[in-house]
Amino acid sequence: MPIRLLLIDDHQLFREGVKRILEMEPNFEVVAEGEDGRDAVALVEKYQPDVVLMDINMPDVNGVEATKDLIERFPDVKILILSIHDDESYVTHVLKTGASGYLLKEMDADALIDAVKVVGSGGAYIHPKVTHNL
Amino acid sequence: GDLKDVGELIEDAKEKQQFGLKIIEAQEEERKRVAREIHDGPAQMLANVLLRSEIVEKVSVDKGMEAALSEIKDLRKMIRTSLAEVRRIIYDLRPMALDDLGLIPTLAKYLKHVEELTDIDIRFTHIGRDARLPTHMEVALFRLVQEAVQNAHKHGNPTEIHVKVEMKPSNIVIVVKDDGKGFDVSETKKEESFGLMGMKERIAALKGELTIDSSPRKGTVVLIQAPIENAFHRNTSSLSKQKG
Amino acid sequence: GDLKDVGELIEDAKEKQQFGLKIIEAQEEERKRVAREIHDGPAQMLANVLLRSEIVEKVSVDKGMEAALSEIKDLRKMIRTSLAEVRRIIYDLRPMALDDLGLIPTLAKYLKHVEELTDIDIRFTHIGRDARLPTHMEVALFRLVQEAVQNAHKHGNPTEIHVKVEMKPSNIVIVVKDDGKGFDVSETKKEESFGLMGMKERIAALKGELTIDSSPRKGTVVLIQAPIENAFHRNTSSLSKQKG
Ligand SMILES: Nc1ncnc2c1ncn2[C@@H]1O[C@H](COP(=O)(O)OP(=O)(O)OP(=O)(O)O)[C@@H](O)[C@H]1O
Ligand SMILES: Nc1ncnc2c1ncn2[C@@H]1O[C@H](COP(=O)(O)OP(=O)(O)OP(=O)(O)O)[C@@H](O)[C@H]1O
Ligand SMILES: [K+]
Ligand SMILES: [Mg+2]
Ligand SMILES: [Mg+2]
Ligand SMILES: [Mg+2]
Repeated sequence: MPIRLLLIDDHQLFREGVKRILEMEPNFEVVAEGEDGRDAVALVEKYQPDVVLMDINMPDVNGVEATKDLIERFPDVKILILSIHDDESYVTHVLKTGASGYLLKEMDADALIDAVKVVGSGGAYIHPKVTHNL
Repeated sequence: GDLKDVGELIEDAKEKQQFGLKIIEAQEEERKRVAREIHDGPAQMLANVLLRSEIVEKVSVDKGMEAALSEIKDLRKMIRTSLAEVRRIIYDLRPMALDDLGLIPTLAKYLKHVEELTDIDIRFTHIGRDARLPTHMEVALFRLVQEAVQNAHKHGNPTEIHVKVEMKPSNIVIVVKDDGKGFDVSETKKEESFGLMGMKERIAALKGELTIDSSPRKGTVVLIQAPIENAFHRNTSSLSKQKG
Repeated sequence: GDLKDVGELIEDAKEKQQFGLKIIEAQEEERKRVAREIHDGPAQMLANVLLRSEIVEKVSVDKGMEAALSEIKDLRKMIRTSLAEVRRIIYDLRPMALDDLGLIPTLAKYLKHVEELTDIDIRFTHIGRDARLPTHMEVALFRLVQEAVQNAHKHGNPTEIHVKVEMKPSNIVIVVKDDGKGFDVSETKKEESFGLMGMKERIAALKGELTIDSSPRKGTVVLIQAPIENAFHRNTSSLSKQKG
């Protein structure tokens, strides 16, 4: 069974890069992409992905709000945050809302793949660079 | 109005003019600083990275892929450094956490940051709700606390600063207390107190109240109060509520 | 003063109060916009470049050198794009040419840029010296022209704008003339004309004069005059003079 993934980020180029890396993995399948928190809710409903890779800062509904809403409505979906911000305030806040992982966008490819696997199998993943900020 | 009123009005108008001009100047200064920071940091770095990436191609032809990949590793290090710098520039302009997370997490981070940079012990107490407020209010309250803390640090030489935020349903109360030198509030010259004037402008816009209680050798207490409009309910927890 | 004066004074004081607040707000807006631009532009781009460089490595292992080289080409394109964006952000903040080259070349470049972005023909005439002026003066004059040109573009729908700068030894005269709709200057509501108010503040700080001559269907002429202080001699053409 492949891990089914949903990408939510307002930057198309970034989604493209992430997608290319994820699709090089035999076991990953990107089922859909969206560019806003609102898309996230609609797309989870439609595709029932295993893991949502979620940006924070997006124009309309941001990733924090979308995460809260998704957790409330779809308790089984796992959310992995992908963000530029390395502040601990972001990490703690976002994990409190129910996300399973926090990854900085400056990650390397192996970290991305690891994080998806860990979160996909029910674990928690925090970017090594921010864990020692906590 | 009698003569005194007119005199006061002229004084007031002059002050405001000075104030307006001072902010315009401060804004130009800030633009210049940011432009220069970006120019000297990220822009230079990117130009460098671009140059080096040309070499990567050459290296891969001359010395093979191994060598080229090791060049790329170096490039990655440079890019990470610029990213850190870019983050700092963004943060100094306006903490994006203010928009993404709200007032309380942003203040917590800011105060921790000041504590790390100075010798001051900073205590942060948050009582009551952690609700989102209208954006203009979150920004104004953040700037008010920032100015009060900066003043304590710059002028008071305190060992401790205590910031207390109490968010009630209909109003918010913030106290910034330092155990520093203190000062005679009535003796501050208006023409030179643009920080305090800015605070007053901001609190007036919030229809709130600002009280500064200080005297020499007694430390300073800045009390900020502002109403939260009843009509406003922006609850962080529910997307559907925002839509509806 | 008689009743009318008092009324005017009160009006004036109110206006200034509004103005201070409005600039604070404008400054916060700008900070937010710039922070977001940097976040959405350069910061994302840098993260992107990092990601792409990872792909280079993967591709070179999976598909060989040819494919890796083509990835590197893409990478370089991305870096070039981010660099262009970073430069634009810097330019929007404050044309660094203002500090590096002075008012005249900066205006020339700015006006060319506006001409490219709009349908308006822009003529730029420079008469007299091209001397360096004190920084605060160069900045203020640049902003004055910028606001006048933006107003012409935003409100006037002109086919032509003519900017004329005459730099004499003891003063500078700038005319910004458009053949657009024009407007009734006496009818502009003070509370809503922060652009014009900002212009007045800036010209007052320069101890200069600002005249706006406009009427509906007649186009608009903005006349800016400012003294150049005698004591100041900063000549662009001679480095030694600047040092000496
Ligand atoms: N917490 C404090 N402890 C001691 N003195 C203070 C404190 N806050 C303000 N002051 C005094 O009040 C004066 C006015 O403060 P204000 O913030 O208006 O100006 P500033 O801090 O000197 O300059 P700016 O804020 O424009 O950078 C200060 O110069 C200082 O003397
Ligand atoms: N060149 C012009 N042609 C036509 N109308 C103009 C011109 N310049 C100014 N105006 C009129 O004067 C008004 C006030 O101008 P002002 O620059 O103060 O405000 P604004 O341009 O509307 O807003 P802001 O400058 O704050 O973005 C404008 O709204 C417009 O109606
Ligand atoms: K982000
Ligand atoms: Mg985003
Ligand atoms: Mg101050
Ligand atoms: Mg205008």
